[in-house]
Amino acid sequence: MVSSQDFGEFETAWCPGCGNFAILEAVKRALADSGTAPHQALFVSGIGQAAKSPHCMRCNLFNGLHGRALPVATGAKLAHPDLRVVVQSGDGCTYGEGGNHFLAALRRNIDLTLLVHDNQIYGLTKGQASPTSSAGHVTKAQPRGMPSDPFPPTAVALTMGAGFVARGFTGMPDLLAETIREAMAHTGIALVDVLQQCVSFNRVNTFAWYKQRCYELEADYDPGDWHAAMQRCLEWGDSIPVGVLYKSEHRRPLRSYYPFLEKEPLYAQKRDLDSVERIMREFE
Amino acid sequence: MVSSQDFGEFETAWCPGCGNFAILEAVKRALADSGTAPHQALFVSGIGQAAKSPHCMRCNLFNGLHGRALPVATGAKLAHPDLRVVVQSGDGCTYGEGGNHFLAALRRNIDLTLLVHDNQIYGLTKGQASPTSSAGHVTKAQPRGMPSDPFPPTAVALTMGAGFVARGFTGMPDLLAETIREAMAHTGIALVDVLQQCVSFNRVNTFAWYKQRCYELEADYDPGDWHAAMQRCLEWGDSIPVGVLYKSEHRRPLRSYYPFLEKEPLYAQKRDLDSVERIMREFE
Amino acid sequence: MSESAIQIRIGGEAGQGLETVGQLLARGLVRCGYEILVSQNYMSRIRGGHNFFSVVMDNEPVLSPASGVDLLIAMNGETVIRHRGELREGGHILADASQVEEDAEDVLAVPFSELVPEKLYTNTAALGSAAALLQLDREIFENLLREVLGGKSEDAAKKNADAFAGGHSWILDNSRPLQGPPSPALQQGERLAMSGNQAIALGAMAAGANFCSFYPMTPSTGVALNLAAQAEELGIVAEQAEDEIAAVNMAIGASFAGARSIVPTSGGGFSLMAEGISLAGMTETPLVIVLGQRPGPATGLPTRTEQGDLQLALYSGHGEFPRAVLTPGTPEECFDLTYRALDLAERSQSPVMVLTDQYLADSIRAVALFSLKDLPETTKPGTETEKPEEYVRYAFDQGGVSHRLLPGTGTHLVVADSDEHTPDGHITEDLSVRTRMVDKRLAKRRVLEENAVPPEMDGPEEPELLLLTWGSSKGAVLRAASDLRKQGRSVGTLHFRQVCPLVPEQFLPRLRSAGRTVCVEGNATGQLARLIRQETGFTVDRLIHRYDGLPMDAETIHAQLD
Amino acid sequence: MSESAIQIRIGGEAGQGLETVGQLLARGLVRCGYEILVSQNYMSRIRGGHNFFSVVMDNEPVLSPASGVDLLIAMNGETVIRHRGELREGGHILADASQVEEDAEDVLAVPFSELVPEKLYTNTAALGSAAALLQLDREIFENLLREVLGGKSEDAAKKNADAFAGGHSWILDNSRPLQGPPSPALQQGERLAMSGNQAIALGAMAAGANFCSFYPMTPSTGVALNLAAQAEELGIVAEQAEDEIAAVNMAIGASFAGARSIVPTSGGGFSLMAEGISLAGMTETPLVIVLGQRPGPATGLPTRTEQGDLQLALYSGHGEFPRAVLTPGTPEECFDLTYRALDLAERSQSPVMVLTDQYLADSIRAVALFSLKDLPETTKPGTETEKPEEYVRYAFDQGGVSHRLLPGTGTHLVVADSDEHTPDGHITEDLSVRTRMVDKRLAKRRVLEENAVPPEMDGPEEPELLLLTWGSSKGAVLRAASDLRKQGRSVGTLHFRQVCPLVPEQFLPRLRSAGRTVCVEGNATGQLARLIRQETGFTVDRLIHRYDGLPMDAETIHAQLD
Ligand SMILES: Cc1ncc(C[n+]2csc(CCOP(=O)(O)OP(=O)(O)O)c2C)c(N)n1
Ligand SMILES: Cc1ncc(C[n+]2csc(CCOP(=O)(O)OP(=O)(O)O)c2C)c(N)n1
Ligand code: SF4
Ligand code: SF4
Ligand SMILES: [Mg+2]
Ligand SMILES: [Mg+2]
Repeated sequence: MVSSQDFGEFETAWCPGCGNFAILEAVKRALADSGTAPHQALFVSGIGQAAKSPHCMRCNLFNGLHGRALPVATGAKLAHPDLRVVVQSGDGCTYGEGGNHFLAALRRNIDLTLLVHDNQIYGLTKGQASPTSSAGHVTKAQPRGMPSDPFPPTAVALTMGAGFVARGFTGMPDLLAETIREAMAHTGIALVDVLQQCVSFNRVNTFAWYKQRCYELEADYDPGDWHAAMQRCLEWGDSIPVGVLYKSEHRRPLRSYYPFLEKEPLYAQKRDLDSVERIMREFE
Repeated sequence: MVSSQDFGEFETAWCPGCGNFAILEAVKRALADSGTAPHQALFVSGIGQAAKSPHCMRCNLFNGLHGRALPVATGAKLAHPDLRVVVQSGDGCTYGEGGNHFLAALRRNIDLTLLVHDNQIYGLTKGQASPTSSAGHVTKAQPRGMPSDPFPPTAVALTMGAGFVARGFTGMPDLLAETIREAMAHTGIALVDVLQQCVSFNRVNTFAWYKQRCYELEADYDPGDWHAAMQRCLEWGDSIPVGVLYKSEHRRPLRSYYPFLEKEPLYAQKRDLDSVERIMREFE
Repeated sequence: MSESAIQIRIGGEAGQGLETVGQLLARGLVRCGYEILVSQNYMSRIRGGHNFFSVVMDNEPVLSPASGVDLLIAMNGETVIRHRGELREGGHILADASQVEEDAEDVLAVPFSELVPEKLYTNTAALGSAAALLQLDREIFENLLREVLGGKSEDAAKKNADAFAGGHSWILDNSRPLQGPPSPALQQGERLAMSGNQAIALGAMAAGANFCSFYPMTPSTGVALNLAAQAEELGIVAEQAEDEIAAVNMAIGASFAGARSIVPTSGGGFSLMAEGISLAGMTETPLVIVLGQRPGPATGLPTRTEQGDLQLALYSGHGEFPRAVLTPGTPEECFDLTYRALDLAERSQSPVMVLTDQYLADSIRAVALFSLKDLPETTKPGTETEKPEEYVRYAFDQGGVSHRLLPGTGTHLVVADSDEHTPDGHITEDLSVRTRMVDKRLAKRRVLEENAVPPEMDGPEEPELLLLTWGSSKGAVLRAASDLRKQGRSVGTLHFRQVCPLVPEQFLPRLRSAGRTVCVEGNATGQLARLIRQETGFTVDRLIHRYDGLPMDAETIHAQLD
Repeated sequence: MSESAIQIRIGGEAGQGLETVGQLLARGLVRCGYEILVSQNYMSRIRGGHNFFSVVMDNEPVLSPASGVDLLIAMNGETVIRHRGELREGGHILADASQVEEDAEDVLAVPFSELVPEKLYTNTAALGSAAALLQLDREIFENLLREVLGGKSEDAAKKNADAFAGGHSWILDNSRPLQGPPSPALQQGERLAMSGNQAIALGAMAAGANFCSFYPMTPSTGVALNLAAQAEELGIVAEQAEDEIAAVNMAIGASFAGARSIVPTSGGGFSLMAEGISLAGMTETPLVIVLGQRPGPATGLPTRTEQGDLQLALYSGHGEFPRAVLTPGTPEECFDLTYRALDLAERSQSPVMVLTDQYLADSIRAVALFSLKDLPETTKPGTETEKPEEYVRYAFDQGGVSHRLLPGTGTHLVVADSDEHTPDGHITEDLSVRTRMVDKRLAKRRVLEENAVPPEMDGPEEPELLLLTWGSSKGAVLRAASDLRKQGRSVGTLHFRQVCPLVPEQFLPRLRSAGRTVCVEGNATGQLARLIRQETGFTVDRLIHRYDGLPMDAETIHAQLD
């Protein structure tokens, strides 16, 4: 039995009151609930406040570049499919710098959990707009207010054919832990976009702002209905649905394209010089 | 009066029978029909067969890097808003290497026409799968068939809030010219994804394959209905709707964030040393 | 730095308003007539941790960061613990009584909580106490407070004034002023308190930069924010890009269409711009990139300093094309060289890099007002031609730099291409054209050489010891040289404000005339020293370096020289 | 190249199956016992344009491309027009009668349309004619045709055989064989006809590479396609990435998790990988990148050749960290050095670059069968440790190269970080740890130096003239040196197979002992010459270079030497 404590307690570098604390706890619980021991998990993160999360727990970790967590995770998962791979990073990292990898990972349907700490702001660099910042949001970098509409992560994931699309909120910690657990159990890519307060730089989308608007999806909500899911993904403003918005296992994960991966991970496969010899002789 | 001939006739480097020829003609007609003279248009392209198009007509041209046409065009349009800016490149260039810029340009709602020659393949590099290649498509780079579902450009554009989303087909040249003309007339970003045969490398989605499936949107189709548009964007397989799928001018184009651009383009604005002096003295 | 110079250190957690105190103290000191060097030392976090400002005040220019603290302003207990050891003989600790327990003779435990209307104003009260201890002109600070913090609301202005007064009075009532702070320097005309980043932004504005595309990255974000703040007044498009690749390509597009572009970034972002730099080289589009260095590789130490990206700036981007790399060492040089970079990029139709680093970008010094009226005119692209039909963008017959017209400003057509191209800009595979185009592009190196800023020399003609350096290590070198001269040694200095292209005649005689040459750099591998050998064959005798994330200082030079 | 060597040129449009003829001719010649050099010259287009293959056949190794044509196989009229001028005394033109009008004495106008069952088979018929003209063993070609083109269908096999026979007989009936083709070389055991790209892929397979992430880019796509073709049999993940940034980061992730990764690209893609290279440096993750150079900057000339990215490979990526850059000059070296690169990357836990160029990547030569059994074992990461709780990824006490364990292979935890980190891999801002970590990473340079491949020397000990070079210019240099020696001159050569790290003891004495040194490079600025001066202070006397998109050849060297 794995317990939440197995993942340890560490000092963090976050502001008191930051939403990252709640997400960190939820992740540990989800790991424990799914029976994943620290050494069985590989976390891959980018750069930002969110991306520091896995440093605050016991796990295998590759903390890479800003925006580039997904390709690193893709490589690692293909090399070693037994690892439970979780990508954890911020909204700026994932949807901004990393936007192209977000699209590609969804298409690839690589088998991993993508956890986005969505505080609708660039936290670590002190408060510029992120792709999910609301239109009109004023920052030092956008002194006349953000001119564009926000990037809609769940709707785009759905449009791209993702098989698991969910939204979390740090103010609903039990639901969050359960959603993450479910995401980990999904085969293929699973997106959990977590609404998270940034107490230092996002004075628009505060904890209270989210609290007022977030509601849990009804018990009879059917996450298998794509069109209903699209409706909920686009629902934003006065009310924001939270939970598993869409779920389906109709798509093959990328791994099935490489049948030999079913046998053993790449590091364990023996170099086959006889085959190389045969291939070489094709050039005779 | 501008006529199609004003844009000249040039030698091309394309294979006989390539769909690029039809697109080139349609573009010239659309320019002429919209009264745009060669020196009033700026074409920005990336790298690929499609990206060579503007070399084959008289216009201002910045032929940039693979995948990076949109940011170049964004900079140019902001600097010189009077230019009619058209971005022309391939599916690989725009949705593959350039995926992040595609998302960002849609969000920015920069005022330009985005013309994608979508042959569902990497032509210039000899036939690897592109993001829009169908699942199962066998190439030398994907010898066991493309493992992912294709990228759905029009559906993603719609999800991202684009105000003009259209599909064209080289086998419907009049409709194509008219669609491009309409796209140019739109304020904000306008996507025209043009289905185009690649006679050398795409043996799956041939001209006949498209011809069999493409149909023109009904005369009474309402391009103002987002949900209906989504339905049509996702319609793919036995029948493929062609024409303006969605149209709405509800979003402000980016330019409105920079009110001084309404006065004059950047090159014409005078350096204001009095203001600089005042700003300097803020540091006293 | 004179004997009477004083170092003040203000420490506390991120989020305690240290930056405000630091900036106000800096500006106040400058207004009082002092020379200053204010350097920031912060962790990569928003709250908590341990950050500090170091403020050296003196009556002569402060060249190098220095060790030793005379007045430690501790906003929390940790500051006392961490910095007590650095306190010099006769130094004082000014601490918040509610935060520190210590009760030593040198500790002034000020009951800030009793002196301020709200906790938020503790930093202003600390400023008041410091001003009193240092015997600074009270009125100057009161005015400054009003100007800077008064804008928000009447209420805030009043509370700040009260807090300042509270802190000030408490010192007057309970302590004696600090022994021997330097007396203000003689009046030297109007001055500014300015950091490297601010000076870069100002230099860009003065040169008419009107397009700044950027992706936030420490330590360069400030350049973009300074420009964004003035966007409306000056007509500057300051656009946050989706990534650095977009930032550089946007700037190229804008430049092509007539904007004057500048792109601030740091090492990681600069790495991503490599292909774009090559594009600017091939299309001959003016491009200025400000590379604010920080310790690498990869994410490294995001909020610290290093001079580790010189070679990156010299060679990034594939293929061969000319470029310039400017390396300012002070805020004044940041202003001048940024101004120059924007002109040079247009003049040579090439990419130009301005290299700073976190230390230079963030540290504030007193600088004389820039004389904007006396700035030379800058080069401009053309908008018209007599024979528009005959215009070709990359004409061969103009000595490398072809006439650059903007698109859409007449009936001429402008065609630029990232492929190898004919003079009219169209893609070609004619291999004889290829050779001529390569030669044409490389010929622009002459323009760059003619405009090269020579290294700055100081000291005797034929020094026994020559210290050479580049960029932000300048001050430390000047200081170390001056120290050594006081000891009677014959020491010269050579500061490279531009490292590419290098023009050997500008410095090789000096290198050769020196008894011993020592290169001082803030990196591990000695990148300037290698470059000099590559370009001239001259081997520098020794390397003095530092790569722990802190700026080069005179003490490090002395320690490694021995 | 001997006196009797013959140059065959096959020209036509893209899309006419030139590549097939070229490849078959190459393999057939090798099977017949000849030495060959087959180089490709193609435009950046799929149909039309003008492409050609040059095939030198000889009875001794063919080192350099050469001018002059003995047999021109013209698949279209343009080929005759373009290449007629290169025809040597006694040369012949073999042309498709339906495509050429010319009726000169030296033109053999073969009525291919009458000889082939379908137009598609014209290229096979041309091959038949060529084989007859060159008096090549017919059976060898018939077998080859069956092996290569027979797989598709019975029908196709038959039609190819018929076309070959048609072309062959026509020559026997209507012409005499060519004057003096070289006789086959003495048997040297089994041999392969192999290009640089193929040799790289084979070397990678032999070294157990099992992860190749790539984004297509000429001239390196072939490396990935060769690996993808064997993916199932060898268990290789060959994943086409969304862009080059993804490609390099995927490879790093895969490597971290235990794969052996290789990433092929060209200059533009390599530029985009700069930040990833820095990440490999910081996280100490093995990474091999194959950089197939083509003329830049930017898109440049996509299908031509150049050696212009040496400095890019040396310095790309921000911050300071060790790396190796290998520069093979022949297919054999491509195989050996790729094998070595994959081992070295793991052994040094660093990025290793293999530089080729379009010429080397695409040109086919006869090489002896590689003895796979004799290859040295390669270094492997660990999977287990006795005390999993105590494992730290970046331990200081192991001389730079810390023990690398894979994640998920035991209960130990592996933490890798792009920020500066403590030995256990966690982010730190402790500046004394910083210094130690920089030292630890840079200490790996020793491992790289110990494993450095020395430059290959040839010729007298103290030559009057020393030609030095790197990468694909090797053959041209060897050939030029041999020509000069025949003229009685004392000429030595020095070929750098590795340019980073350079170990001066390996070559400086030779440079110093030469009368005159000339560096031969396929670029405009002399990048190796500059590097040598940077690393040793030694100034090369002269530069011979070429940057028109074509490979270096002996004739260019002779012309520039005079
Ligand atoms: C290539 C690159 N560009 C920029 C940065 C600077 N940077 C670090 S974190 C960050 C934004 C973080 O925002 P987000 O991903 O939303 O994370 P948060 O801090 O809000 O959790 C940026 C721009 C970087 N480290 N690397
Ligand atoms: C950075 C970079 N990566 C890769 C390439 C090679 N490349 C040139 S065109 C192309 C694909 C073109 O496909 P697409 O955009 O669909 O255009 P098409 O040729 O099909 O019209 C690629 C991968 C490049 N030029 N630059
Ligand atoms: S800045 Fe915002 S996101 Fe970062 S730690 Fe503080 S509250 Fe959290
Ligand atoms: S390869 Fe395909 S896309 Fe390219 S020119 Fe030929 S048909 Fe057109
Ligand atoms: Mg964020
Ligand atoms: Mg395409």
